[in-house]
Amino acid sequence: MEPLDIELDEGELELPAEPMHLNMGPSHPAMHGTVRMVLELSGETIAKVDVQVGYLHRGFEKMCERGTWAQVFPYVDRLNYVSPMLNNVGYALAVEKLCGLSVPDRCQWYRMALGELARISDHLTCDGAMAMELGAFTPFLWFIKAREMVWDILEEETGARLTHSFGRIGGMAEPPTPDFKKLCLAALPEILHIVEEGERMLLNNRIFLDRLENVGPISKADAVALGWTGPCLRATGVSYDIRKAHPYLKYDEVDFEVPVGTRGDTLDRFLVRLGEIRQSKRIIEQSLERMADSGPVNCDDPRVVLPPKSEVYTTIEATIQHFKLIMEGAKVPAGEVYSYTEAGNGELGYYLVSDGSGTPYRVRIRPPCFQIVGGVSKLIEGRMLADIVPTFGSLNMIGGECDH
Amino acid sequence: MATFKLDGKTVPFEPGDTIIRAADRQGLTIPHYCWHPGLSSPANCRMCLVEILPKPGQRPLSLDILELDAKTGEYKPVQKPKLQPACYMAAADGMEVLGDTSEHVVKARHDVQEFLLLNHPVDCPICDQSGECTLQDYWLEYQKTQKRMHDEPVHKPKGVEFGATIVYDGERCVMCTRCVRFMAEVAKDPVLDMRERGNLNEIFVSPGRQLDGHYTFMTEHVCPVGALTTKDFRFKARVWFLRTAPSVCQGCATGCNAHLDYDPRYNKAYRYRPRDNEKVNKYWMCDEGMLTYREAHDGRVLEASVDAAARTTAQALDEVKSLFTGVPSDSVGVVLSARYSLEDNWALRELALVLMGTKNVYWSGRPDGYEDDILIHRDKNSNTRGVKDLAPTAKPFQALVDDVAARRITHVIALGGSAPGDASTLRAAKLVTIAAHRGPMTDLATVVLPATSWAEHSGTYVNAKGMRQIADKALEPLGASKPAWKQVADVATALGFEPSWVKLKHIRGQLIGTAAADAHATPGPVVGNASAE
Amino acid sequence: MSQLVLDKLKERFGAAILETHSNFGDDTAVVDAAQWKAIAKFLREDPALDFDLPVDLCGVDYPNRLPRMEVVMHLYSIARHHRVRIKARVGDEDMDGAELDSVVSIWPGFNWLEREVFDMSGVRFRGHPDLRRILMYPEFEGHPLQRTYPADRTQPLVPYRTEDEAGMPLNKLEPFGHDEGMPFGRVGPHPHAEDN
Amino acid sequence: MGDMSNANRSLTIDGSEQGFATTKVDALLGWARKYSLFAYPFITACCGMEFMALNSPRFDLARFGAEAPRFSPRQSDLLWVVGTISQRQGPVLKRIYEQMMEPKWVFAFGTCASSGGFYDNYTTVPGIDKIIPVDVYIPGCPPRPEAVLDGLMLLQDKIARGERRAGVVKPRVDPAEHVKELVQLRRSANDPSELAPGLLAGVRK
Repeated sequence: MEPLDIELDEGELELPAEPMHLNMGPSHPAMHGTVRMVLELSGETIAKVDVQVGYLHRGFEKMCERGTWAQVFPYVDRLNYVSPMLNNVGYALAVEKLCGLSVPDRCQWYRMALGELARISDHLTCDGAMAMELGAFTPFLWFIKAREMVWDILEEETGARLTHSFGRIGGMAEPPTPDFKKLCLAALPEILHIVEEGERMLLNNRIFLDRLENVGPISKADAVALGWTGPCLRATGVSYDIRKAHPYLKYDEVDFEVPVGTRGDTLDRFLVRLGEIRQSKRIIEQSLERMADSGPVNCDDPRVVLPPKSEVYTTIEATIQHFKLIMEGAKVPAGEVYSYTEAGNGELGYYLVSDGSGTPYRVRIRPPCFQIVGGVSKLIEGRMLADIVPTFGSLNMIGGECDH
Repeated sequence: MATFKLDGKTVPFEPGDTIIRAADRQGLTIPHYCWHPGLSSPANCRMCLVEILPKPGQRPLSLDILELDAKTGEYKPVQKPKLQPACYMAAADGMEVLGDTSEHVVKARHDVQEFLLLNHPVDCPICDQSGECTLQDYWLEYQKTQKRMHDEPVHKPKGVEFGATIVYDGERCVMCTRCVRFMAEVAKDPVLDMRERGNLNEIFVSPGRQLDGHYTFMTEHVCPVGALTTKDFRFKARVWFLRTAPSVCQGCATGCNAHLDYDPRYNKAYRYRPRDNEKVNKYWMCDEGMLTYREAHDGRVLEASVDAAARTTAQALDEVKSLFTGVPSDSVGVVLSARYSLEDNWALRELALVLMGTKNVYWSGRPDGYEDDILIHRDKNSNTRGVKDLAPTAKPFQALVDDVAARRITHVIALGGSAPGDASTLRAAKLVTIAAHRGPMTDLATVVLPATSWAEHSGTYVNAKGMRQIADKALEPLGASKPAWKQVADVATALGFEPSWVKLKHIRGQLIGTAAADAHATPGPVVGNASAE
Repeated sequence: MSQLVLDKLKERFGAAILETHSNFGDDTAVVDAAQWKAIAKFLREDPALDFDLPVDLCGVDYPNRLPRMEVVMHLYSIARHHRVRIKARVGDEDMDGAELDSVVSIWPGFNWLEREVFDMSGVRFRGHPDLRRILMYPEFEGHPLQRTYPADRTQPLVPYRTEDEAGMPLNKLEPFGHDEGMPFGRVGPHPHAEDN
Repeated sequence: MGDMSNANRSLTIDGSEQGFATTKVDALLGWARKYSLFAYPFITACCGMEFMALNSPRFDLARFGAEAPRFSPRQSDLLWVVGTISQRQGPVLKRIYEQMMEPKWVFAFGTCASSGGFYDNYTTVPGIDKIIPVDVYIPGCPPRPEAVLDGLMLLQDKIARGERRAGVVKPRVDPAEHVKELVQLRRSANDPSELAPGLLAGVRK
């Protein structure tokens, strides 16, 4: 039947209304349980908004100061818990930069493949959840189904579905399993298929589009000045992707594009993520191609890499090495370093300060979505109440990361 | 002053210095097992080998060796410089010494370390030394390679009892002979020696003898590895859970500097380690002293009591009040203690002379005991000199006994549980004792107030040489105990006076300038909270 | 990557640039806290520098240094592809005088970050639009990322249930004891500083 | 109580054998309630990801009649506390729990909710049971969906039996049960007297 389309002037509908205060969250399905918005509404229009975060502040940075450098991995897992592997790799790279280590090629390809898998699951979750919050439940279920496929691979590799703690200083916990490549190559087309299905279903849906198009737009200049990075920035048309701008690992050796948007509105953010899923697929395929089937994964430096367990139990040298690394922790040379990688939400930075001991003196994380959420008020002020949900959903705010 | 160069750094030295000693004085450590600043140099661990460059125009001192060529698989003759042990080589002016910067030295250290670990058992998990073991540190610093000899290691006697205090493990031993030399050179009792040779080398006690005497713990202390362990500390704690406070031994008037190792999780002291102090105890402590850490827990007064019945501190203070109301001040005797810190004694003296205005000040302590000419002092009180400086007019304990017997003194406030002589006469007087440990004075007391031991609050002690030394706080106060100077303040308040000291720093401020306060003679940390290591 | 930034800073501000280094390729300048805003403005507006992306702002606490708190700012230029780290040291041992000029007017992105540094490290920013706590709740006292704040001192907003109410044991075994989990690689200043 | 040995039992309705009307009614109520749990997902952190997975086709919470989320506490009777609860979140959680109507049950989903996990610090509530009562603890960081389903079945069992004491999801196979075999493997010793006392203590009679 014909869609009902009545030309109405906003002015006619706008009734004079007393400003009304509305409190959204922290326990609100669209607020991811961790954000609180104190809104001042006039009618349905948002006159003023105060976004309050910190409901998931877990003292990450403080906790890092009491363990060894290696004991930080489980914590970074739980920062951006939608793509833990990217955090793992980012932190490992940061410490390695401080130690002046470089890991073997095989490990670099492995890290790329795992990282991109994590990115896929990140974007699937974000887009799926956003669709769900707009009432489209089916694509959410589909995307989660696809995510399960990714998680199956990661579980096969790391033993954990979600929080892997798989990165290590100077390598990875384990070498790739024999059929890692087979699994990925089998799963990726499936995942893409599901993504396309979901995409068709959503992007041909008038209601869905209406809720996204021209909702929560932001200009290039504003986005940059707010310190936005990642998909949200690229949706505005700024093609700043660390994988291209400052290639790390082997990203300069694979070819992939950086999908960018034009209007920087919610729809663009949605599309950029879907685009990146496709690019991640390309990257994974190339990395698998280039990754050797055998060879060392960990760099050969007894000061940071644990000895094989069998040796630990039988030879005194390995016992000593294990003891030193576990009880004292790997000694990281004194100094400070800022290392940055492209995580699911943008530039994930680690600013590490070492006093040369086995314990970090300071671990500062630069969570991409902290500043992104900082810009929310700019997006939604002056818009309708209902626009909050898609706008906020499209920012992929991750509590653990945003609130440290 | 004459100097030589070590890896390009200029090192001054005094005539007769070995390279390693001069470097050590400059804070440059050359790795070593057998060398110890307090002992002679046997140069038998070979860890401190260094390369000494020939003087200009001189032919280098070098050896012909055969080196395996990995490619051809054949040995080819090469020359390598003859390395010298830094612990034996006397420093000479203008000498050019290479340590870490010489590939030969690096290789030599690597190989020495590998040899030392050749037959070493996989003991770290059960070894008391692990965590402070030189083998572990040097492996990471100088070897870094895995085992190459996958063969049955040589087995040697384990768990040999050298005596009442020390257990020996031959497999862990690196034959540095530090223990042998310590017994011979410092303890003057050459009871240990080495037997067999090569792989079978082991330390043993002279037939018919045991490792005994007053300095057996030091053999464990000088042992760079886990070969010698004391029965006292064995399997009691893991060193990485221990924290350390700089302390002063309470065993006698020598006042040896020590590290008090304690576990903050259980608020328990585990051991003493000597704290190097050239002026007092050099690097050593005696067995009796090493064991005094136990007094932090043994025989303690942990709650207030009235007539030997437990009370809260508040009740006890009320009792004190009622005891002392209407008592003329000149029939009150105050007993300082040579076993307590200057601060505690100062507080009590203040109460006596200034607040109560009594002239009857006495001092007590433990009776004298064994002494030797190494460390052990006849006077078994840690602060006698301090108390005498603080209250020169204080009368000896016997005088108190007489005065009580003669009814000149009816009420006594005493610090410390111990008494130098028979104190039973004091039963005649009303005795209020502030003490950390049980003793005659607490048994006779009407009211006992619990005080903290030296381990639970920072205090100053003056040793026989008149040096002020601070024992830092390690443990949290046990039971209901408070620092004695606080208890004294409470007593003063209970008696209706206004004590002039509330915080430790008030008292410390007062102490400066008194005869006891020659801060410059103070070795070790002057500030209370100076952390050890 | 580019010594250029540091050179330009030095030539423009001279003595206000206290020290510089480029370890690990991170250009770093420690600047005079008084010049903080001026330098920020210069970095933003100089066409050759053009630092348009406010990356990060954080505080690093050195309790036994003076000044005590180090505020670290990371900047990036999307056009020029270069980064810089600017540091200023403020505050005495009691964090008195730990103040900086806010740079929110130059980069709105620093709005929340300055609030976070205030919240976590206790540095106050002059001229910040609204300097409130952001991660901790308003009732919270102290600044957790100062090293003198004990990691496990909680300030609950709701009173905990007692075991009698619950009728079951509630106290968990702590994952870390007082010092447990802290590797002995660093023998810290031992926990009891001289009391009173 | 509350361990899997109970949860494993086929879900008979207690009291139906004894034939007392009251027990019958209670049992009937419990039986009715346990299959129509309206959940309030109080989702804060990592565990939320697993909660999504739990609702997804593969693990399908709907099989237990517990899939319907109600984002109004007044309409829900099962509170899923999913993820770390910070001190700041505490009052919110308490308020929401108080707004729920009796009968109400609470899940502590994951280690953080159960005990604070390894966030033993200034900002984390060491276990929500410090604030509100808990019916079932589900350990895991995050717990696998299988464990959560175990917990759900445990809760259903508790509901059916009107049991309100807290239960913990334990491994289906309790390692303690296998101590004997393990030790025998290691020492080929058949009589338990040779076992170390600690191990013996672990063996359930």
